[in-house]
Formats: sequence, C-alpha cells, structure tokens
Amino acid sequence: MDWQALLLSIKLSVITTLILTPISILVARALAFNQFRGKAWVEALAMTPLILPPTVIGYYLLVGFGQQSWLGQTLQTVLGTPIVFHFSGLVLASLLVNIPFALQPIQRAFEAIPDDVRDAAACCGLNRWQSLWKVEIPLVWPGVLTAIVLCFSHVLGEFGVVLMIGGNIAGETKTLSIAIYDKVQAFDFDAAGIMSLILLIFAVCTLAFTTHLTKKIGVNRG
Amino acid sequence: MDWQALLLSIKLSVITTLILTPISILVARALAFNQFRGKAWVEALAMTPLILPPTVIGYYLLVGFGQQSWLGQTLQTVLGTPIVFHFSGLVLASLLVNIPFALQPIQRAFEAIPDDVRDAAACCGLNRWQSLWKVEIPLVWPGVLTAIVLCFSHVLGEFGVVLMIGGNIAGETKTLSIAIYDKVQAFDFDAAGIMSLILLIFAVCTLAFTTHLTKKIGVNRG
Amino acid sequence: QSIPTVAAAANVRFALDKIQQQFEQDTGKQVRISYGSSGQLMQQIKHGAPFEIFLSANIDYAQKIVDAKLAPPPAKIYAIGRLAIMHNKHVKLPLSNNLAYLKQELQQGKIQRFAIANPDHAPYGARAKDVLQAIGVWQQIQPKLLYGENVAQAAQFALSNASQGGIVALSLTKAKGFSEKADAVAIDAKLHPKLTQAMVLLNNASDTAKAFYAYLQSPKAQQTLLDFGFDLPK
Amino acid sequence: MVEPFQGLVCQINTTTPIFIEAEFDCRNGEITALLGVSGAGKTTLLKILAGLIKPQQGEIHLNQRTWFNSQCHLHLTPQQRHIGYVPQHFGLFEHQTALENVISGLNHLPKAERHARANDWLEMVGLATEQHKRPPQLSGGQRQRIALARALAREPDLLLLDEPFSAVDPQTRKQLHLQLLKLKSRIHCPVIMVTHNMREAQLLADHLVLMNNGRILQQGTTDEVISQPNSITAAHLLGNQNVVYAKVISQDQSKQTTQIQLGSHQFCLPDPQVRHIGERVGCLLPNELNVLSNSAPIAITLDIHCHYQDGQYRQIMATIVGDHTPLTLHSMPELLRKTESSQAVWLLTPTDITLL
Amino acid sequence: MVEPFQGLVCQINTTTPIFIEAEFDCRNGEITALLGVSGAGKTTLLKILAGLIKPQQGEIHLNQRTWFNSQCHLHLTPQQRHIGYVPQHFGLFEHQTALENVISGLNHLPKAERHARANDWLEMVGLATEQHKRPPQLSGGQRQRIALARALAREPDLLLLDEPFSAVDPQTRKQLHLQLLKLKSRIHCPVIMVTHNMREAQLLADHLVLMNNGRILQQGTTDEVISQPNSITAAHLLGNQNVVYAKVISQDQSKQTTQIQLGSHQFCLPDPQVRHIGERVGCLLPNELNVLSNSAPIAITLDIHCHYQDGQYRQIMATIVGDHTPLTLHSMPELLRKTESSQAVWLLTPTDITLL
Ligand SMILES: Nc1ncnc2c1ncn2[C@@H]1O[C@H](COP(=O)(O)OP(=O)(O)OP(=O)(O)O)[C@@H](O)[C@H]1O
Ligand SMILES: Nc1ncnc2c1ncn2[C@@H]1O[C@H](COP(=O)(O)OP(=O)(O)OP(=O)(O)O)[C@@H](O)[C@H]1O
Ligand code: MOO
Ligand SMILES: [Mg+2]
Ligand SMILES: [Mg+2]
Repeated sequence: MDWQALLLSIKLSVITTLILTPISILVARALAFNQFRGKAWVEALAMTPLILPPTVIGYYLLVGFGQQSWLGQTLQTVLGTPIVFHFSGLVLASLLVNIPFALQPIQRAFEAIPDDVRDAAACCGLNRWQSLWKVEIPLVWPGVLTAIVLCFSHVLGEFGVVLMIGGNIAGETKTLSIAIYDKVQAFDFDAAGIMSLILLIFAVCTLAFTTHLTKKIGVNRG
Repeated sequence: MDWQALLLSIKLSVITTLILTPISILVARALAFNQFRGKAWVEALAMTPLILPPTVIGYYLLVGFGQQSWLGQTLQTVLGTPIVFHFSGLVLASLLVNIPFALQPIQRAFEAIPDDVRDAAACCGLNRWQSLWKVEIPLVWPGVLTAIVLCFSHVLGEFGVVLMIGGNIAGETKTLSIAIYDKVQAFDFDAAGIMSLILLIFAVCTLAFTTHLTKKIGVNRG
Repeated sequence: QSIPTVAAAANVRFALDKIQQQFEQDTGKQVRISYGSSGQLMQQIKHGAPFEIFLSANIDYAQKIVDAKLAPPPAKIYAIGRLAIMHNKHVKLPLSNNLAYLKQELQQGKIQRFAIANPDHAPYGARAKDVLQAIGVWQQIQPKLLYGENVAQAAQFALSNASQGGIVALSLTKAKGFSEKADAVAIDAKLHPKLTQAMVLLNNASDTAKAFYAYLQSPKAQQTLLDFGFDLPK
Repeated sequence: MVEPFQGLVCQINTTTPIFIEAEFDCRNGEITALLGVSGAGKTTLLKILAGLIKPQQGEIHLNQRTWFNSQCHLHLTPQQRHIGYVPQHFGLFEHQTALENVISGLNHLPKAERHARANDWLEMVGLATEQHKRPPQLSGGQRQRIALARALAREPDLLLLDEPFSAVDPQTRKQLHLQLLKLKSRIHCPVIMVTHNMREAQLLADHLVLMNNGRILQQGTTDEVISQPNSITAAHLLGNQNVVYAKVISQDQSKQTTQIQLGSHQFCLPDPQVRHIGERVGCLLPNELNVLSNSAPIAITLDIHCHYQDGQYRQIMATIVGDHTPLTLHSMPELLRKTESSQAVWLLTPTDITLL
Repeated sequence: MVEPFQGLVCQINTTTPIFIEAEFDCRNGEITALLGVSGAGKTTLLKILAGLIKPQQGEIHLNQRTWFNSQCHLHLTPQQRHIGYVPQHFGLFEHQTALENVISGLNHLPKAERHARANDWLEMVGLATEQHKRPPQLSGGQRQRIALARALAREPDLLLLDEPFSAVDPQTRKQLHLQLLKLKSRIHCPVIMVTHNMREAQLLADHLVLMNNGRILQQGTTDEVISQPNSITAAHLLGNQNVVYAKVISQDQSKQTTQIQLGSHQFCLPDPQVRHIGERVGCLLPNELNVLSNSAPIAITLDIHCHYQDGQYRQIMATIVGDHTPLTLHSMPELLRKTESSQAVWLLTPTDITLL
C-alpha cells in the first residue's frame, strides 16, 4: 500500500472540495434562480468535463498552462512555480474536471426550493444574505452534501488528466490512481490489488450513502 | 487527424450503445417498478463505475479477464481471441463503465411514468409486452435518447481503462482518446490539438442537445 | 490477412516509424506498431496481448518472454541504445556529456523538475537512474524527478520548459519535431551499463511479421538505427 | 325461482399494502359512491377490485363469476377481469391521440371494429372534434372525458371511477354529471365511484359507502346515510353537517334521556345509549335557523359572525354561545332581519338533535 | 377637511412576465377578494403588490406613501414594503419549527421581543401546543395557520393572502374562516385575498375583484357583483349561477325589448343593449324553481334529470327543453312532488332573466 499516494489523493480531494463547494453554491444559485439567454449553453459547458475525454482536458491544460503559454507564464510569475508537474496543477485540473459533480446536485437542490419559500423569505423582510444563510442553505444542504461526497470520491479516482500533467512525482503528483497504474505496469499486482480494493469499497460505500441520502430527501419532499 | 482511431472510437461507441440500450431498458424498468431489499445497494453498485477510478476498473478487468485468470482463459477458448488487449475487451470495458450513463436516465424516465398510466394500461387489457411497447417505451423515449447520447459520447472519450487493457493497437484498441495521448508523447501537439478540438466540439454540442432535450421534457411534463 | 502488430519500446519510436515506412515501400506489406515502456509491453504480452514482434529496450524483458515459452529463443539483439541529456531551448543552462553542470545546477537550486522514464519498468529509466547514481546526485535529484510512463513521455516532459530537462533516449532527440525545440547532448556511455536492446518473434507470428523481423536486421534498417543514434551490436 | 344476484360482491380483508377491510355489494346498473378523507384507502380498494393489488383474504365475485378467492388461490389479472377504470389522474397515454387512447382499450374487439366504436364513444362524451389531439393539448375536462370514454367503450363488466370529476371547473363538472346521469340508463354494470364531494354523491349515487382508515364506517342508500350518520366521523365525512361536542351531565336510564351541556346551555335529550357522566358526545344539529314557533322546548343562543345572501336564503356562520365550533345555517332572509344584532335565539325540539 | 385615503391604491399595467392590467383600491381594515380561473394572473398581481415582480407601468401607494412609480423609477423591495404575505403553497421554512417560522418574520422587532410576539400569534391561531414541530410533522390546516400567523405577526401594512384556505378540509376551513372573521376587527390594514371559492368570498370579503386573462373584468362590493355579473365570463366565475345561451330573434329598439330563442322557447325581454339578429347572448337565470303563481308570462319547460334532498330544500339538476346546459335549482320539496314526472314547468317574469 502506497500511503504517501493515498495521503496525497486525500489532500487533493479535500482542497478541491473546499474550494469548489462555496463557489458552486453561489454559481448554482445564480443558475437556478436566473433565466438568461444562452443559459442552456452555459449549463452544457459546465457539464462538458463529464463527457470530455481526460486526454483532451489534459492536452488543453498542458498547452494552456504550460510555460510556453502566456497564461502559464503569468501564473508561474504569480505562484512562483509552474502549474504543470506541480500539485497546484492537479488542484486546477481537479477543480475543472469536478465542476459538474459539484454544480449539478447543488443546482438541482436550489431549483427544488419552491418559489413560495423564497418569496416568503423576501416578504418576511430577510435580505439576500439572510435569506441565503437562514433559509436557502439549510434547504439545499442535502444537495451540498451529495456534491461534496461526489467531488471528494471523484477526485480520489481522477486518472487521465493527472497522468498527462502530473509527472508522477512521489508525494507531489503521484495520486493513488496513478500509483495503481504504476504498480500494474511494474507487475506488482498485489499492491495494485490492495489499493484497488480500498478505492472500490470506498466508492460503493459513498454511493450507497448518497443514494440513501437522495432517496430520503425525495421521500421528505414527496 | 487519425481517422482510423476516430472510426474505431465511433465503432466502439455504436456497439456499446447498441448492446447497452436494450439491456438498460429492461433493467431500468425492473429497478423503477419493483421494490426489494437491498435495492439501494444494487443502485449504488450500478453507479459505482461513475466514481470508481478507471485504473481500478482496468486493474480488475486485467486480473479478471487476463489470460492468467480462469475466466479469461475460458472466454478465450470460447471466443477464439483473448478479451484483454482486444477490441472485444474494450467493448466489455465500455459496457461496464457506461452502465450508469445508460441506466440512470432511463430509470428516471420509467420512474416518471405515473402509476395511473400503468394501471390504466393493465385495465385496458394490454399485457406486459403490449404495455411495454405501446405505452412505456414511447413515454420513456426521451430518457432513452439521453442515455444513448451520453453513452455514445462517453465511450468516445473513455481513456483510463482502455489504456490499461487496450494495448494501443492501431485499428484494434487505439481509440481517439488514446491516439491523443500517443500523439502528445510523439511531440505531435498539432495532431493532438485537432483531435482534441473535434472531441471538445462534439462534447459541447452533445450536452447542449441533451440539456435542451431534458428541459423540453421537463416543460412538457410540468 | 490481418496486419501484424509490433510492440516496441518507446525509445525506438521515430527510428522504427521510419523503418516501418521503408518496409511498406519495399515490400508492400503492412505492420502496425504499439509503443510503450518495455516492462509494460512485456507484461501485456504475458496477459495475452496479440503482438507478434517485441522490441525491448533491454535483453531481460525479451528473455522473459522466451522463458515464458511465448517466443522461441534466442532473443535477438538489434541495437545498443544511448542516453542523452536534454532540455527546452528556453532553459538557458549548459549541457555536457558527463553531466558536470547538472551537479552544479542542482546545488544552486536551478533544477526544479527533471524527467526520466520510470525506472521500475522502463529500461531507459533504469539506466538514467544508474547515470544519476554514478555522478552521485540520485539522492538529491530524486524529489525533483518526473517519471515518464515510458521514455517517450519522459522526453515529452523534459521538452516542456516547466522542467529543466531530463535524461532520455538519444534516438528520440533526433526526431524532427524535437530538435527545433530542444538542445540535447549524448551522455558518455561509460556512465551506465550497456543498453543492449533485444527483440523476439512471438510464437503466433504471421509471415508478414516474420518478414518485418527479418527486415529489421537488414542493412537498410540498421542504417536507419545508426542515423537515429543507436550503436549496432558487434 | 330466485334470480341470482347480478352485480359485484366484495368481501376482502388485507394488511398489505395497507389495512383494508371491506364488505359490500353493488347491483348492475347502480352507482355506489365511496367517500372518505384523503388516505382512507379508497383508491386502494378500487385497485383491489381492478386486480391491480392482490389482497390477502376474501372473495370478489361479479355476476356469479369468481374474480378473487384467497382460499382457492384464484386471482384474475386486470386483463382477465374486463373492467373499465378511470384512475385518479386519468392515466391517459400522452403520446397517443384522444382516438388512439380510446382504441387502446378495445383489445377485445376485432381490429376492424375498434375505430368505429372509439369514434362513437368520443362523440358520446362530446369530443368528436378533438379526436386527433393529444392529452397535453386538451383541457382538464376534456382529458377527463377521454378517460371516461376509454373506460366506457370497453363495455366493461365493472366500472371503477376514481374521483372522476376532481380536476375540472364547476361548469364542466356540472356537464359531466349530466352526462353520467344520462349514461346511467345505458350502463348495465355496477359502477363504483370515489368522490370527496357530497353533492356529487347525492346527485349520482344510489348507495354510499363511507370509509375511514381502511374500514367501512357506514353504508346504505344515499338518503339513509346522509340523514342518519352513525358516528361523528361519518357526520364529518358527510361534510355539510353541523357537529358540535357536548358534555354528558346526567342520564335517566328509565326514561332513556340524557342531560347534556352544550356551550353554556343545558337540556335533556332522548337517548337510548348508556353514557358516562362527563363523557364528550357529538351532537348533530340541523342546518336551518327555524324560529317560527315559540313552543320549542330548547332555546340555543347563537353568536352570528356573518351572513350573506345565497339565492333565496340567507347563509349564516354562527357559533353557540360558550362553544367555538363554527356552524353553517341558512334561514329565510326576513327571519334574520329580525335578529340583525350579533346574537340570535335558535329554537329546537329534542328530536332535532341527534346524539352520536 | 377631507381625510386622505387610507389604504392601498393600485394602478398598474405590464406585459412581463405576463399581461396584467389592474386598477383598484382597498381601504384599511377591508377585505378584497380576487377571483378568477386558474391562470388569470391572480398570484402575479399579488406578487406585484408584494414587490416580488416589478411591473412596467403604473403606481402603487399605501397610506399616501409611494411603493411603486414607474415614472420616478421608484420600486420598493418586499423588504422595504413591510407586508404580510401568505403564498399559495404557504412558503414555510421546512427546516424551522413553527415558532422559528413566525420569528423569521419579526426582523423589524428588537430581538428580545420576537419570541413573545411569535408565541402570542401562535396562540391566536390555536397552535401554541405545536410550536416546536416542523412543518412536515403538521397537517395541512396547521401549516396554513403557521403561514397566517407569520404574516399577521409582522403587523403588516398590507396583508396578501393567496388562496389561504385551499389546502384544508372543509371542517378546518370553516374554523379558519371564523378565525379570520374574528381577526378582521383587529387588522388595521387592507387585506387582498385570492380565492376560487365563491362562498368564501361571500363570507369574508367586502369587495370583489374578478380577473380574467390579466384584466379586471368587474369589481364592486360583494353583493353588487354577485347579484349583477356584467358578462358571461363574470357569471361563470361566480360559479353557482345558471347561465345558458340564447339566440337573438328580433329587437324592438323603441320599446327596448329583445325577442330571444332559449331552447325551444321564444319570448321577449327588456334589454337596453343593441343586438344583432342571430347573435348568441348569455341569459342569467335564477336559482329557484318557483312555481307558486300562475300569472308569470314566461313558461319554460324543464327536463329534470335528478333531484335530492338538501336540508330543507330539494336540489334539482335540470336542462331546458331544446338546450343541454345543466342548471342547478332548488325548490321547496312539496313543489317537486307535484312534478315528479321528469318534466317541470318553470314560471318566470321577464325581470327574472338578465341578458348579458
Ligand atoms: N403501495 C402502497 N404501499 C404503502 N402504502 C400505500 C400504498 N399505496 C397507498 N398507500 C398509503 O395508503 C393510504 C391510502 O391510500 P389511498 O390512495 O388508497 O387513499 P385514498 O383514500 O385514495 O386517498 P385520496 O383521497 O387522497 O386519493 C395512504 O396513506 C397511502 O400513502
Ligand atoms: N414568471 C413567469 N413567466 C412567464 N409566465 C408566468 C410567470 N408566472 C406565471 N406565469 C403564467 O402566467 C399565468 C398566470 O399565472 P398566475 O400564477 O398569476 O395565475 P393564477 O391566477 O394565480 O392561477 P391559479 O389559480 O392557478 O393560482 C399562468 O399561465 C402562468 O403559467
Ligand atoms: O522501454 Mo523504454 O524505451 O525505456 O520506455
Ligand atoms: Mg385516491
Ligand atoms: Mg395563483
């Protein structure tokens, strides 16, 4: 078992989730409550990482954030390190790839808030922030929880993009998923097997939990 | 542009979708209409490929269907070719990985059929098959279409598993996604760029289409 | 008649591409090639990958295929590989064949990222590791190492100016798209054990595969290998 | 020779999916209305009759033919029962036109006849001109009528209607009532109709079955049940009734009378039942404020909260002094003018009040 | 000196989100009922008054204070308007207890006072004992009352109620009506109440506003509007009315009379309006079958489809011979006994019938 890789994966998951969740809450709220031209396109764009091949994402990150690009050079000056072959690059990639996992459940949850509840909040004199904190967030909480669980477990398993822009640096960019691949390449099936088993169990439990949660919410709402 | 890889990817997508769709319709129907113990676990299991790392899936396929395994050897004797590092292996992997993409939308669609409609069908004297063909399938059709589009585009982009059990054989297991990876390794960023662009455009269009479709169904039902 | 597949170590990529082209011109027959690290390919063959020729970057992996009775002996040595140290043209650091500057730059903290192939299953990675150990910087450089899945990916990593270079196969640095972007210097062969590259013709090989196997040993193919910086076996 | 019973006989008893215990029958050509609060099990009972749900015990027969018998493990499917069913939410096939919907119910006819038969029935419910529209393009009332036509066109052995007029505006509802009344003479099967609406039941049904918590609370002819609810729950179900609670003060067993306290009033009523002192009992009061005579022995003082003209009569909302249950009463307008103050005296005889 | 108008004045005109054109006012302490079919724009109008939707043109004032003026680009937010709003589906905060829900509406009070005030109002609507339950644990009627308490506890300047008694059973509804009637004297603000229920409007409202397709069809005091609907649509909205269509046969401009054909009957009616020959006009007929006198000049033959006892009176469903619009009538029982055949003659004077 490659504990360092597991720890790195968990660190990546935690950081990604911590950054993505609050942003997703705000964006999901905006998408749920506002109608505007081209909204379907924005939503489609936000879903793109779900079906876009990881190699394509990897390619664009490599080209877009590599040092040959203007963006990559700017970021390097700002951050002091290059983005590719660096943990910060993985964070960036994870953020990008997990947008749909974070956004979708929260947006659905916001959309499920009846208009009447928001109207009532406004008419009770609650301003936008009070309404968000006291009324909306408690109501979308199950959606947020689902988003967190999905993001977390999905980051844990991210592979293709990391393979392309990570560089497989132990303790820095060698995540559990890469470690498994590595072990398989090096014929160490036993080690790969243990790590796979851990991720498999984690994935099934996660999903049983979220399915259960979703059902419960469905029942409560229904 | 690697046309052979594109063709192979499309072939893989078509075959996977053709196999998966009818099976998913039956399974989704069973899951939607029946309550049984452990159903939440079955549903969680069916969702697992969505968050399970591709390397883990790849590992298990390799171990389960590789020539060193009993199953792999039996299948090889039956089929005449090995499963891993062979097109049939990719089909198997795609089927597995795409279960959630095929099952979810169809199951949701079946669940959305009001009980009253199915009751009315039975009371109109339609037997189970007549009810399925004449009433249920037309009603879940939008869900089936979503499943087809999602599956198709997701197979087109599958990477991690294919990398592990494909073997990168041109015309056999070298899909577009792998071809991009290969081109990047051959420093041929231009070719990789064109292929990435094609997949990107395809993904965005697909999603805009399905989002639009989902919205339209929502409106019709609402 | 299906087209036979050749599994080849990533280091012969550009040379073999050219040989394949020549072969197709000369014979009208076709082969297709899958590149990977030698270890990965050997393991895929053991799991039943339908390759008909295996060009390893060392002799051990080829021998393992023979030992597993998947190919008839002997493992045929087709080239002697050479390593090169390289970096992107934008990296304004000097290169030398004995890596004299590398040690210095490491101490000055000028090296943040340095690419080699994964020594666990890519022979070129293992030899690169030998080189780094030979010049006594292994401990120091290890945390900065980018491991390519195979030597071609290592070269791709090294080519990016997000790294300060890497140790890759000399043959890769001779590729067209490469020399415009990067500087490379061959590494003194004395710094590492010899990269004896061997190939085998697998049991299931078709006639075309056999023809290609023979073609690889033809003078024309050997000339191409020489052009790409390989040494030939005596 | 005695004619065998022609119609539906149902006697079932089950605890899954919910508790249902029901024993009743319905003759061919008669309408039985099923009343009960939401969740009483009305839809479930209908589904059991349809064969959609299998009860645990009991028997169901139609015209001497057995549809269900738990002892012989006999359970005909809905397809075998040949019924007409209008589900609570219509259950229309949204991808089919009105005509196709009706045709879908005609599997038992030869293919050639179906089209003509469906057309006939669409005409009968006044939808001939809408036959090529799909349900989403039709109004609630029109959809309802398609569902009705689909059920009727089957010429079923049993017609099951689950709140068949729930989703339509009052005008259309009136029209549909009229249509069903007209059809009543043409339908030769038992009709079981679920409704929440007392007036609808009164208008259409021959028999009433009141349900609560899966049990039959009371059944009988419509007039019988309405005039004599046998419990407070039944009285509440019948809706328009004025039920208030009173407290038992004393009881005279020999005279069979009970002294009760109603609000701040006390009086004696004939009452065959044995009561405990202090027990709360329901009193069913009349709907009319009828103060013509002065001879009535019971005088109840009412707080009148508001009154308004409703056709020829004056509708009043009032409470008994000392109680807070709202009562709805009507009276002749001239009567109320006399008592335009916010209080009125209601004169009743003991037989006007029923203790439950 | 003239008192300035105390209450709500609304005059607005908009095409987004839907077309709404409305001009009306409501004094403090009075209740205005908004009636209209589903989709008429009632909820939208309420949301405009609440400040949740901004109309394109017009003005809204409350007690001489401007809430909205399109010309000055003035539009107060709901928060600034200080209103009490009970949305159509209550809009309770499901994660909060009944008490917390009411407290949520009391932002304008110092923190220390909120708890006591909320408690008071929960008591007022009879929910003191349920204060720690969350909405999902409460019945529809109880939820309704929490929403009402939350709106009322704010002591708002304007109270907006969107079908506030829609989701409760008839018994609870009666109780809530009574409560609102009692509160009416304590509320010193205008109350705008949406309802589908004519009886409710009659019971509670001082004024009626009838809406259709975003326009005000008719407004006035409750009695006025109910007794004199000014159009067929208005008559339909008022529900219980009997409206049938007749055909204009001829018109005598000098005598201001119109000859119409109703079913298979023809007769002359006073009518100030100019009609086209052959035009379809609505006739508003009375609700009573009143055949006491023989002197009435108009005799209409009715097909009686069914009749049943409703309290003291007999409820009848009938159609005019030659027409198929269902009419609901009531009569004294003894009258109907005379005509127990399926036909009856209805004697009317020309003033009993209103042409629309
Ligand atoms: N399959 C089922 N499994 C468990 N509970 C059920 C099932 N079907 C219905 N119920 C429950 O049984 C109760 C009675 O349901 P039913 O639909 O028969 O009521 P109903 O009398 O038709 O009410 P309504 O007037 O609201 O239609 C409800 O509480 C419902 O939630
Ligand atoms: N934001 C909106 N955008 C577009 N259309 C809307 C919007 N809100 C409401 N509508 C439409 O406007 C019409 C009137 O809606 P509204 O809710 O005001 O009706 P209502 O009179 O309250 O009906 P109900 O009695 O069913 O509550 C409906 O057809 C509705 O679909
Ligand atoms: O087998 Mo390699 O050429 O060292 O990657
Ligand atoms: Mg029901
Ligand atoms: Mg509304």
